Amino acid sequence: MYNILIGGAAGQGIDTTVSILEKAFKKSGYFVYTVKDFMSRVRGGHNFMLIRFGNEEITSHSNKLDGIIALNEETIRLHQSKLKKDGFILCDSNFKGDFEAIRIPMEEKAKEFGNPRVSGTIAAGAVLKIFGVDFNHLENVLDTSVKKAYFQVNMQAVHYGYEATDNIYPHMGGKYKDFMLINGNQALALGAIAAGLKFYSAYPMSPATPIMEYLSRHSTAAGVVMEQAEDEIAAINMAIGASYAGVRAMTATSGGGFSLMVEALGLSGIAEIPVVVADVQRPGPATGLPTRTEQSDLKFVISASHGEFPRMVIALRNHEDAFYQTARAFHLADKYQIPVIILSDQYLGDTTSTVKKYDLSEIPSNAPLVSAADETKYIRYRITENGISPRRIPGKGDYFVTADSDEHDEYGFITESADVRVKMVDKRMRKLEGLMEELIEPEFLGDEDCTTLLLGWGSTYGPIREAITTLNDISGGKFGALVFGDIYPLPVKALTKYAKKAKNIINIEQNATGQLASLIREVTGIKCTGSILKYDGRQISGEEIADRLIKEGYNG
Amino acid sequence: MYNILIGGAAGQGIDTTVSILEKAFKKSGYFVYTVKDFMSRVRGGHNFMLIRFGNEEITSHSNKLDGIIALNEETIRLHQSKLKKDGFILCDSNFKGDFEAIRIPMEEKAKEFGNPRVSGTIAAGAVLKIFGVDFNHLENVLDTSVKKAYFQVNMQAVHYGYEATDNIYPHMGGKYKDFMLINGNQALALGAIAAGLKFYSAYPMSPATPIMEYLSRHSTAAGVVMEQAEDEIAAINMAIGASYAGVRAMTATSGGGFSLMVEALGLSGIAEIPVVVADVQRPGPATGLPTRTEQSDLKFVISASHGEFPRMVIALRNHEDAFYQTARAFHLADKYQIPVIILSDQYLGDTTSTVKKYDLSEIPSNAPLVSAADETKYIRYRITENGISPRRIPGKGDYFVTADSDEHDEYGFITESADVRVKMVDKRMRKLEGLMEELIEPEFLGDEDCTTLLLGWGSTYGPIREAITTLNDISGGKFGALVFGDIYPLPVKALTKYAKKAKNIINIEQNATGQLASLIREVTGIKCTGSILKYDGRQISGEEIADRLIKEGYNG
Amino acid sequence: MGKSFSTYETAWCPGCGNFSILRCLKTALEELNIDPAKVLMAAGIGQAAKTPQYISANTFCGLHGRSLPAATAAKIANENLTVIVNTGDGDSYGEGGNHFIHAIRRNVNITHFVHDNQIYGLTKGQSSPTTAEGHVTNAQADGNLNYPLNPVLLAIAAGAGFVARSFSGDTKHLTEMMKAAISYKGYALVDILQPCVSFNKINTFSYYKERVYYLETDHDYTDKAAAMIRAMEFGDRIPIGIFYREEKPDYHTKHKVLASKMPLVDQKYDPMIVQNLMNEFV
Amino acid sequence: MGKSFSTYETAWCPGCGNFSILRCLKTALEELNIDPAKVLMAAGIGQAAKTPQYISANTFCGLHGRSLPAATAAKIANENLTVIVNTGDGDSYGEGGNHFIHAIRRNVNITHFVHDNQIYGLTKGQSSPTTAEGHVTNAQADGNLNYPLNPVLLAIAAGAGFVARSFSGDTKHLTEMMKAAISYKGYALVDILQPCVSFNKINTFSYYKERVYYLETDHDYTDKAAAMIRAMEFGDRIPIGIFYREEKPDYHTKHKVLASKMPLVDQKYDPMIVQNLMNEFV
Ligand SMILES: Cc1ncc(C[n+]2csc(CCOP(=O)(O)OP(=O)(O)O)c2C)c(N)n1
Ligand SMILES: Cc1ncc(C[n+]2csc(CCOP(=O)(O)OP(=O)(O)O)c2C)c(N)n1
Ligand code: SF4
Ligand code: SF4
Ligand SMILES: [Mg+2]
Ligand SMILES: [Mg+2]
Repeated sequence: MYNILIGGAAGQGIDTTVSILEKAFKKSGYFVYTVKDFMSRVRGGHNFMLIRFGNEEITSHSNKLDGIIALNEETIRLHQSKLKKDGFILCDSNFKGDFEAIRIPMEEKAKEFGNPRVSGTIAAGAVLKIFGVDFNHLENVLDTSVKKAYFQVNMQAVHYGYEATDNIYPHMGGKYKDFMLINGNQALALGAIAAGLKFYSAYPMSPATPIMEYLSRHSTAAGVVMEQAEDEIAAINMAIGASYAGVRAMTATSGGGFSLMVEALGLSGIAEIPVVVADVQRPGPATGLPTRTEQSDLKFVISASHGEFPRMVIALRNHEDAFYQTARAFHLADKYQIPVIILSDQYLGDTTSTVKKYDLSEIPSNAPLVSAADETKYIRYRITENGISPRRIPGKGDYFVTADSDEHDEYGFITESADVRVKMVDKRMRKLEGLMEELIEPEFLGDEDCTTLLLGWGSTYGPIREAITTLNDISGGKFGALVFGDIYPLPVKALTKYAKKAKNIINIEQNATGQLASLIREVTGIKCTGSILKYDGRQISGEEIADRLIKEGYNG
Repeated sequence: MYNILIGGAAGQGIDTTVSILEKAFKKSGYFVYTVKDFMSRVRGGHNFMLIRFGNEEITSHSNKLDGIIALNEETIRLHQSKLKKDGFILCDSNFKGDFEAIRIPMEEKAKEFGNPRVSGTIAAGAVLKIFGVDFNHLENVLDTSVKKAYFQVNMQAVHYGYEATDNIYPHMGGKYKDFMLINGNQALALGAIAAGLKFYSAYPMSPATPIMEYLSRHSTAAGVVMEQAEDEIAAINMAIGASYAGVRAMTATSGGGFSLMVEALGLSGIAEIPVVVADVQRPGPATGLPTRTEQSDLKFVISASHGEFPRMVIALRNHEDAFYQTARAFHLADKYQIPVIILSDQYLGDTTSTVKKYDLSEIPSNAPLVSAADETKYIRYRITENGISPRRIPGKGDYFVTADSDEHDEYGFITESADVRVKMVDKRMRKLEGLMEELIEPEFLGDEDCTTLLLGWGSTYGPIREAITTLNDISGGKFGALVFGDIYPLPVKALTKYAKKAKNIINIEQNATGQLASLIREVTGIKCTGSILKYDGRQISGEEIADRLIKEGYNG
Repeated sequence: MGKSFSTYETAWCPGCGNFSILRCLKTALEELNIDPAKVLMAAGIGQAAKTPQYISANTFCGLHGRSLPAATAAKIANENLTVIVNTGDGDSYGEGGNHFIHAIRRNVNITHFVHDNQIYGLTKGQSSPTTAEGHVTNAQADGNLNYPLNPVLLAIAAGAGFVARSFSGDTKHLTEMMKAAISYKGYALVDILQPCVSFNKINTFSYYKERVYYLETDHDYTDKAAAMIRAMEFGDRIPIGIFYREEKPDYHTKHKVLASKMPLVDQKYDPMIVQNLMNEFV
Repeated sequence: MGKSFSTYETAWCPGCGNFSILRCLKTALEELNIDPAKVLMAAGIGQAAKTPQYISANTFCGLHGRSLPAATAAKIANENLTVIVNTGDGDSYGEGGNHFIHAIRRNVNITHFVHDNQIYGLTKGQSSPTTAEGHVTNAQADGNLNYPLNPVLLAIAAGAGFVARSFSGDTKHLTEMMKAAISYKGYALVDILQPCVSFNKINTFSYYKERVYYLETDHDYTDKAAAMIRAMEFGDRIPIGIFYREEKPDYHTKHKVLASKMPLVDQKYDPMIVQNLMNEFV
């Protein structure tokens, strides 16, 4: 497995360099995993990306570097310490400083080629050579990474970089050539399309914006209307309006925008209009750290909005979940006529991973679930045993579909009756019984006989998975982990089972207060015995988890 | 203790009848406790109020009636079953129906007096006679209950009603003549004024609107600017802006409006600007039941807003809390530079109770807490041991006050440093340590050696208190209760102590999911063994609690 | 004549202007021959916003202030629905003010009837964005300090293609305005002066009756400058009628997914879409 | 000359119009002789909204879209503060659209400088409420379908007493406009055309440069109708200058608690108030 860092200032075109590299690596057969560390600014500052690649599955970034590709001098200063003993630095010939490096006159050459912005492409060419990647797919790679008008000059640049360097690392082979290279936001958008998404409204907000941009670009192809709303309140009320009218609808945002959507969650709840809302988390509170990662909205979203109504919260663990669970979210929202909240985060959203092409036969449904016209008079909020009332689409027949944010009777008329009120609350709440039946238990990783049980949720899945492998290698099988995807209502079977056996229970979360741990205690009474909490806006890596647990003596 | 019901349609002037009666009762020495049951409409429908009065403290309404004052026939139909054996019905002579009643030609006489709307006043006169209340204070009572122009005709009406009836119940005497008669919303507004409130912004929303109306009426006298905002988002951002500029500021709303304020809570949290927000709860979700009561926003408000920051939540239990705890909320918000949320509800907000005049010497402070100018260069977010940074008012000297919703350094400049981020989160969170030290433990009611411990919070305090007395009378001291005022962070000392001894722990809440019980389990691991949950929009009474516990065999 | 829109018991005060608005609405829909099952009556929260409860049609009574986004999206989802929003001045211009401006920009083919009683009715009498300066209310004890909005002027300035004012007391005029607005292809606003007998003792039936007059028949409602100048008149005399009307493409006409094909709700999902999109990532 | 407003390192792109806006703002404040310690620079979130970070003054960088309510209330609390809001077109007219209209109605004496780059800069190039129809952006791949707002026209129609437009490329003009706006007693808007070199490749420096021209010296900015007619011109030619100016009482002048007394922040609490209020309940 190799691991390289590409760093520079915002506006220096790191994106393009990385795009060329990750695609070329993958086309050469490698599994590729790329993470982004960007500042909330358009120019200047310091940005970097890490590309990890090899011939086996990779689920976490790593901070041990085989190479640093420095588009500016600062990159070297900031990251040199992470370089492995044999690691290389690739930089421009005119960078000052006393360090060993592969120096190429990138800036000079780029100017010579007539476009100063291709110096990163020269670096890309050099890196391909260093890692022994051949040029078979280069045209295709450049085609999708740079604008048509700049194709030729980039081609020239890659070739120049390639020629200017020597091969260092052998190519290890790999079977991932025909897999996809996709980030969490794209996977989520694709999952929604696969579930028959027809209407998407959103207000731009990092790190969720790429979802709306992806859907806008593919609007016509996918038959999706993507409408940019004036604010997040409009975005979710639009989604609910469209869903009421019979199309699958969704909105996505980050925590700040979600805060503005809270009232409308309750509208979805009481009017029983399905809606899917994705919260791509970033560190809060308020504006916080706009381009960084955190998992601090869990307790917020599970109890967001005044009053009480059933809801479902699914945390996305990886690029498979991002697709399949998003699609499932639509199905569950429809089936139970409830809001379903998807929790993603900047780490998963921006991280590109190699993924097997998704299997569409796994998608539960791709159109709203509508009841057959078996009634003479349609009763929108009919009280039923499972709490689910027959749903119909307005304008499709000789009946009326009502929807009301006030408490209402079976017909959807406003009521103040104490009796009807209780019946309606109970009816809505009964839906949870069905929902509980189809919860997916957290995935268990590691050794069945573990003495230390790690608990996590969402995007720490990958890092935890890597850590478990490392830790069990060292300890001979003392570690296990449960990582939650379905998180609210909380599935408790696996948890109860493994918690009984474990001596240590440690929650690993990207937040300051241990939100999963407190949810678990609330629901099951189980108390974690230790915790690893990270809230500096940077994702924990598998190495970091393993290191900390070893340092704290859990492998003993 | 007596208990009467006055009922009629919206627009029939029940308010005036009740206002005359409760004031006259109190002036005669009685303790008075009046609750409101109103529909969300301006005319028609069915509204009623219950006045309970006597020569001892009353903390709950009761559904066992000594008398029904029916302004329309429906009132009798709906409430007759609650009448005690010896109870009376007072109604108009021309009401049809086969029931025993004191019939007075109120409508006819009112017309004769030249104002059909005074028929309720005739009824009031009759009731005063029935309960043997003399006319000593009548002028004063009418003066504050009806408009000047209608004073004479109402006087005439009262006298007519008084003469038309016979006395039934003896006057029991009482010492409450010089006490106040105040509702929860007014007490809250008064508490805010006593804490030095200078700026209040809000958007109308039942049942919180009376707070803004009270403050508007007394704006000039109290030196308070009351600004009606265009929406709840503006309301809270205004309050935060005013607070930043150095005046004590507040906003209030109900759950739906609170949902819109969620984002700004986090602004208060990260920018460390004190703000007090009151949520006068009503049944949700969404519009729900606008004029009814519920306690279903607890879990919502304790985790509302994305990200993590310290906050305090105080539930108001009665008309003393409404004043003193509101005033304390300002002090705590200022001291810790955090948002403090006050949870009230429609029951407490609209219920009028006899209360001793408040003691202003109990108010902790009435001006923003500002640091002395002991620094050469003012550092707004200085990292301190207790997490509290020195606060200053902008424009008052040669320094700058910064405020930022982005993560920032000690000076208030935007930062993306992982290190600074962690330091700032830790600094803010440290404030909780100080806060925990000054939490007020829940009030214990009943017998120290109780086997059954009731748990409640907020406005069920009064009903629980009455129930405990009844239950201990019956069982010989088997019952105790803890009723929480300070509820987040949760004070746990008393809870741990009493929960250890009790065989049964029963949470009593006005919601469907038992929110206090789950908060308790999350924080302490203590699990309630039973619960009484009511969520039909009507407040539970002391009788109801006692009846249910007896029926379920807890007195055994 | 189409099917009739039946009546339900209302919760309004006797004498309220809402009754005639409701009546005119039913007449307009019946005269336009619209099938009730193809009508979506949307609203926020308020007295005016109860209108959908009293008419036989599909209904969406959403959140206070948020009816326009929901109605807009419902129309995007199914253009075969006649989407009509009936709601209050507080709902439309206060809580919902941002959606008002942006619904205009979007120009989706929906109709917006604002029952403008210049007060918050349901919450019992606080100032609304159209309440006159100085008006004493329950929450403005010293009189309203804020300058009132002129919704007609604002809508024209924000770019609305159909902007009219009417009066609940002139049912013939109101019915005509409603028919014209519903027939307009794009976002259409009718601001309807509506007496609130319980909480607005200033802008009463006779207050309006004495002041309203018809815009002259030669008023050129295609001239935006003229429209704005006439819209500025609101005081001793209050013109009613169509102030501004402009033919311009609505949202559906311009939208690639919506323009040429069947209603969105009827467009079928094609799994090949996802296959193709996945290939882009290989 | 007053104290100077020092500079900090910025996070803007080289060539961005924000630089000259910042420079003009400092010049205006210095020329108006305002003490930096008595200035409150407020903003929402966005590139423009970073302005307060780069000027030595009191700062309040609040939530995206919510600067006006906070700034309004800060001014109510302390009228001795010169309160200036610098923020973006998305912040002011998109997320904050409702506060924009209602801040105008309130007419508190604050100044609102909108850096109008007709795009969302910080979030990397989506359409804003002022983005032209058809403009292709990252989130409007088929071109923006929504009709753009005309902020100058909208502000006048909503009742603003001071409405101007300027251009970041004309620093002399912009400084003058800023000084006039800050000096105006009431809510004042200057919509500032500002090239975003990174994300708006249409409304560039030269795009604006070629189009802007000064309103004629004989333009009567006290004539609202004339102002609105001139405001409608936005295309091949874009007038800049003061469109409308009207003297009318600001919020403080009209408010009983604020008008006659000292700033709210300096008014003392009197316990007798509460004693008296309690007596009303006895
Ligand atoms: C978020 C939210 N805020 C406030 C309210 C309370 N509320 C209900 S209706 C209303 C105002 C009604 O005024 P308007 O829209 O003019 O309608 P009217 O009753 O006058 O017809 C308000 C403030 C609410 N339901 N939701
Ligand atoms: C509630 C919320 N929604 C969205 C965002 C993301 N956001 C930050 S700035 C911005 C738009 C900036 O555009 P504009 O106001 O025009 O400022 P510019 O960057 O162009 O100067 C957005 C959408 C946010 N911070 N908060
Ligand atoms: S309160 Fe006013 S608007 Fe509401 S029904 Fe009564 S008269 Fe009509
Ligand atoms: S992105 Fe645009 S607005 Fe932002 S700093 Fe760069 S040029 Fe200026
Ligand atoms: Mg109204
Ligand atoms: Mg902008």
